[in-house]
Amino acid sequence: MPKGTETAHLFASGHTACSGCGQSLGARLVMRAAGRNIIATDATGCLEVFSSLYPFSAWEVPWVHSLFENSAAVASGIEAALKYLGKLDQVRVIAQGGDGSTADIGFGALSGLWERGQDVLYVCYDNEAYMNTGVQRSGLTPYGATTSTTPSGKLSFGKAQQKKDLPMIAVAHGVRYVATASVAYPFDLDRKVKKALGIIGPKYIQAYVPCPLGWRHDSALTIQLAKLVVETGIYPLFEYEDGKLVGVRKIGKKKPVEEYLRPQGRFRHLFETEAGKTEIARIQALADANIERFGLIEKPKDLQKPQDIIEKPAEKAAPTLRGFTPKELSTFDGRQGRPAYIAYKGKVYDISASPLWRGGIHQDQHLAGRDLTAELAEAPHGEENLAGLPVMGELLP
Amino acid sequence: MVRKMLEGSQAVAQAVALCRPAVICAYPITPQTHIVAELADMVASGELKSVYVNADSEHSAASVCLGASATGVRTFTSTSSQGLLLMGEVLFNIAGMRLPVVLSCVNRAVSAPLNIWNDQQDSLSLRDSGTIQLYAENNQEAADLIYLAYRVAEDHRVLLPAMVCLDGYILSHAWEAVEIPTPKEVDAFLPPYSPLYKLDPEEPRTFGMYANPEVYTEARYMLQRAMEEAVTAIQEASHNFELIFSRPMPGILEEYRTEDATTVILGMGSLVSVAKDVADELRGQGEKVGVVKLVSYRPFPKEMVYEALKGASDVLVLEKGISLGSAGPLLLDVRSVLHGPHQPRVRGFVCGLGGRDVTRQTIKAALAEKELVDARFLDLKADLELEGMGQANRDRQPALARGARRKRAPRKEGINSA
Amino acid sequence: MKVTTGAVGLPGTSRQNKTGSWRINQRPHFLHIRCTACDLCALCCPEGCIYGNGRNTYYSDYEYCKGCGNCAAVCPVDDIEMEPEKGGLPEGVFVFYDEEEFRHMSTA
Amino acid sequence: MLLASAAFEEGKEALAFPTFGAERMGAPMNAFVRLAREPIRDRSQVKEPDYVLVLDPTLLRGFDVFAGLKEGGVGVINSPVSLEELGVKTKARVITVPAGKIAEEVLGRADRANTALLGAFAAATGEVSLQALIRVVEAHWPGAVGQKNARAMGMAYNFAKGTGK
Repeated sequence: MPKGTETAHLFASGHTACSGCGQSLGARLVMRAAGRNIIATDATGCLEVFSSLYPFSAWEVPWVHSLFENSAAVASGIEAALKYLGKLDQVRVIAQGGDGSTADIGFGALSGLWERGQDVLYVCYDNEAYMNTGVQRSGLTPYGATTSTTPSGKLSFGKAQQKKDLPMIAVAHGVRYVATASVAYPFDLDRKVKKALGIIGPKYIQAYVPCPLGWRHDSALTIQLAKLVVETGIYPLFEYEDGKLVGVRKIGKKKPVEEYLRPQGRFRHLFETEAGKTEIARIQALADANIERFGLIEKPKDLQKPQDIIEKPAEKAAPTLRGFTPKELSTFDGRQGRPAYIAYKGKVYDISASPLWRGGIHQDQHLAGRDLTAELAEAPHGEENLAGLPVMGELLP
Repeated sequence: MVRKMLEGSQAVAQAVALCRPAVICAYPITPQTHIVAELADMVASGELKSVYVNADSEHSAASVCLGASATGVRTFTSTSSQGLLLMGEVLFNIAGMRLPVVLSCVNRAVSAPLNIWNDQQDSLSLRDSGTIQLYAENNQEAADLIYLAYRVAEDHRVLLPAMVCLDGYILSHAWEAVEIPTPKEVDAFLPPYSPLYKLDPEEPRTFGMYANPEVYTEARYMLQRAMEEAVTAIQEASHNFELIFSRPMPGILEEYRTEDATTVILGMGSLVSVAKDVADELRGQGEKVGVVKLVSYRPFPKEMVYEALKGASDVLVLEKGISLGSAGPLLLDVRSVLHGPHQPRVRGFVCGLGGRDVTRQTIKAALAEKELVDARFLDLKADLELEGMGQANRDRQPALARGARRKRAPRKEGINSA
Repeated sequence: MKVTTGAVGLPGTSRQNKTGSWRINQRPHFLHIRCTACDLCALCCPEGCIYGNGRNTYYSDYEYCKGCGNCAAVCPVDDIEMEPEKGGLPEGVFVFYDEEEFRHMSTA
Repeated sequence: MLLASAAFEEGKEALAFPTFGAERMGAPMNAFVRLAREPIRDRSQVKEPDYVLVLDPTLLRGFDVFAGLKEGGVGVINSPVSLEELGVKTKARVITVPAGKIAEEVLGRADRANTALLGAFAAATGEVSLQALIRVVEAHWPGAVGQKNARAMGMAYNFAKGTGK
C-alpha cells in the first residue's frame, strides 16, 4: 500500500463540498500528514459546514468547531488542558480556519495564541474570500479579484488592496515555524505539516486552496491553478524557522501571470478592457517582486544542468536492462557508497553521478531508491532533467 | 472549616481553588480582576496546580474554557459587564455544546454611558443564553455558590455552563468574615468532573456540528429540559451541601418572614439584605412584610416562586436591571409565574443602577407606590434636567391602567417635542 | 436518528452520504495501461475516493466521486480519461421550432 | 423566480423561495413556487405540489421526486429519454422534455436548461403563458442572452405541445 494510506482517509468521503473543492483536498492532506493522535479545531466556514452537517461528520479525528472567530482560542484551551493532563507531547493540537476567520475576524485570537507561544499548529486554508457566505472579500483576497462585495464595474477593478501578508505577521510574532503551501504540491504540504508538528511552540501554515465556485474556474483545474499560482511567483512557497528564511521552492522558468488569471472568472474583467492591462501589469509586478524577494528563480551561474556534468560516463557500455522490484530498487539508495537509482514512469534511472543527488538525497527531501513519478510531477523542473541519464531497467509492480 | 476576614474576590478565588480547575483563563475587567489576580498568585506560588492562560479578550477567554472543557477538564474564568457581553456569543455556544464551564460574574453596569459600579444589567441581559445564573446575597454565598455551580453544571442531567453572580464592589471589594471549608470537605461535596463526551484521539468525537432544520429544534428542546432538570439538581446539591458543610444553602430561593406576609419584596443579590432590614423594621410596626431572595435566576424556579408569593396580596420586585422598552426582566418572569388562579398585585421597580445606593428609603418609596407599575424607576434625581424631557413628562411613569381604553397621547407632548 | 447531548457526532459518519449522485455529465475512467502506481490521483482527489494498491489497480469509488476531473488532469502518464456519464444524451438535432411563431412573441 | 415573475406579469399573486442551507455546486437542491389569486401568506415548504419540475434527471436516481404530488398532478422532467427508458415508474402524469439538449443547442450549455423547462411547463399546464415567460426572461437578460433563452423556451414549449401526452 502506498505510504500514508492508513491516514489518507482521516477526512472521510461523503462531505458536501463542491466538486473540485481545493479546501476539502487541503484538509484531507493535512489530516493525512498529521495522523490520528491530534485534536483539531475549526472556524465557521466552508470546510466546517460541508464536513459536519449533523449527523454526518467527515472527521475521523477529535474535532471541535465553536464560532467564526475563536478557532485559535479554542485550540489554546485544548493545549492548556493537554498540558495539564501531561499529554501534549503525544496528542498534538491543530487549529484550522479559512482565510476570513484567520486573517480578519479571528485575528485577535490568533495573535493571542502566537503571543502566548502555545504549542499549536495553526493551518489557514486560503481560498482568498468568504466562500460559505457567497464569495465576499476578505483580507486575503488578492489585488484585482472580483467578489460580491468588491465587484468589478465602470469605477472598479475588484479588490483595491493587496493581500494581507499574514505569514510575515506570523514571523513578526516570533512564531517558531511559518510556511506557505499549496494543494498542488501534496508531498511538500505533507512534509511541512510533519515538520511543524515536531516543533514545540506556535506554528503557522498557510495553504493555498482553489475554490471552483468562488473563483469561477472549471472544477478540473483545481490542481493546475494551485501549481500555476506558484509557478508565476504570485504565491511563493517558503519556510521560516525562528525568524530566518530556511526554505524556498524554486520555480524554474517563470510563467506570466495571465496564464494563471485567464481561466478564472474572478479575473475575467481584467481581460475585457484596455485599462485591465495595467491591472494585470500591476499583478505581474507583485509576482516579480516576490521572485526577487525570495529568489524564486536560481541565477544562471548556480544552476547546474545535470546533463552537462555527466556527459563523460555516457560512452560506458550500455548497461544490461533488468526488472527492479520496489524492494530491490530501495537498495540503490546512494548511501555508504552504494549507487543511487530512482524510478520514473516505470523506468529505472542511475543518478549516482549527479552532484545534486550526493548521499542519495536531493534538495533534502527526495530520497533515492524509490519511485519518484508523483514527486517529480510536483518538482519545479520537469522530466527533462532525466534526459541522458543511463536507464538501468524497468520498475516491476 | 475556618472563618476568616476576606475580600469578596478572595473568597471566590479560594473557593475556585478548592475545586481544583485544570485550566483557568483570565482577562482583566473591573471589578472582577482581583479574582483572577488572586488565582494567578496561587498558581505562581505553586499552591494551585492549574494551567493559567492569559487570554487576548473575553471572547477568547470563554473560548479557551470551551476548548479545555471539551477536552474533558474542569475550567474557570471570571468577568464583568462589557466583558460578559463580549463573552455572550461564546456562552450561548458553550451551552449549546453542553459544556459545564463555570464562571463568576462580578456584576457591573453596562455601557453607555460608561459606568464601573454595580447593577445586574450585564448578567440579566444573558438570561436567554442557556447559562445557569446563581446570585449571591453576601460573600459567604458568593464562595459557597462556586462549589454548587460546579456540582450542578457537571451533573449529567444538566451539563450546562453556570455563572455565579456577585454585586461589583458591594460584595467583590467588601471585607467580611467568610467560612472557607477544607479540601476534604469540598471533595466530599464535589466529585471529580467526568465528561459525557470529550475530545480524545482514543475515542474521536465531533463537537459543534451544523444542525439543519430537521434536528436543531430538538437540540434546543434538550437544552430547555436540561435547565428544568437543573432546578432539581440545585435542590439536591443544596441539601447535600447543608449536610456536608452544616451551613444553610438556599440554592433556589430563601423566604424571609413571609409566613403571614401580605406584602412581599422579591430581589436578587446584596439589595436583599437591605430589604430584610426594612421588613424587620416594618414588622416592628405591625406591618406584615416579608422578603423572598431569589438565588437561581436561571433556571427560573417557577413552582417555588409561585408557592413563595401566592400568599401575598402585594409583591414588589426590586431589580438592578431593565429590559429597555419593556420592564425589568425579573418582574416579567415573576408576573408570568403568578398569572394563574391566584393573582396578587405584582409591581416592578428599577433601582440601584450604575452603583446608585439601594437604601431603606428606596424600598420604602417602592412600598409607598400605590399604582400597578411595571418598571417604576426609583431614586430619580429631581435636580437633574433630562434633555428633551419636560418636567411633567419626566415624572410621568404611568401605571398601565389595565382594562381602561388608553386615550391617544396628545401630539405635542411627545419625547422630542421640546 | 438520535440527537445526542450537544449534538456531538461520531467520526467518519459522512460516508453514509453517497455524493456520487452529484455527477451530471462526466466521470473518471482508469485505463490501467500506463499507470505506475505513483498515487498522485489518490492524493489529489478532493473526495478521497480513489483507491489503489500497485500498478493499474487504481479506481474511483463512483458512490462518492463528484466527477470533478482533477484526477484525469494530474495523472503524469494520462492513464485516466473523463468519460460521459452513463445514460448520456442521445444524438440528433431538434427541428420542432417554428421561426415565425416565435417572432411575434419576442420583443426582439 | 422567473416562473413566479411571469405569473405576476399575468395578474396572479406569486411567491418563490428556495430551500436555504448548505447549498454547494453540484449538490441536490429544491425550490418552491406558489401561485394564487389572492396574496399568499403560507411560506412553508410545499409538501403536496400540484406540479413537480425536475431540472436534473440524475436526481431521479436518488430521490423520489414525485413524493407528495397531488392526484392528477403533473411532473415536467428535463430528460433526453422517456420516463420508461429512465426506468422510473409512477402513476403521475409526466412530460419529459430534452430541455438540456435544447439549451445546449441554443445557449451552448446543457446546464442552462431552466428556461427551456419553464417553456415546457407552460405548455404542459397552462398555468402561465409562454408570452409572459418570454417577457420576463428578456427583461431579466437584456439583449442576445435573453432572446436565446426565449428561443429555448419556445422550442421546449413546442416540444411539450407536440407530445401532448
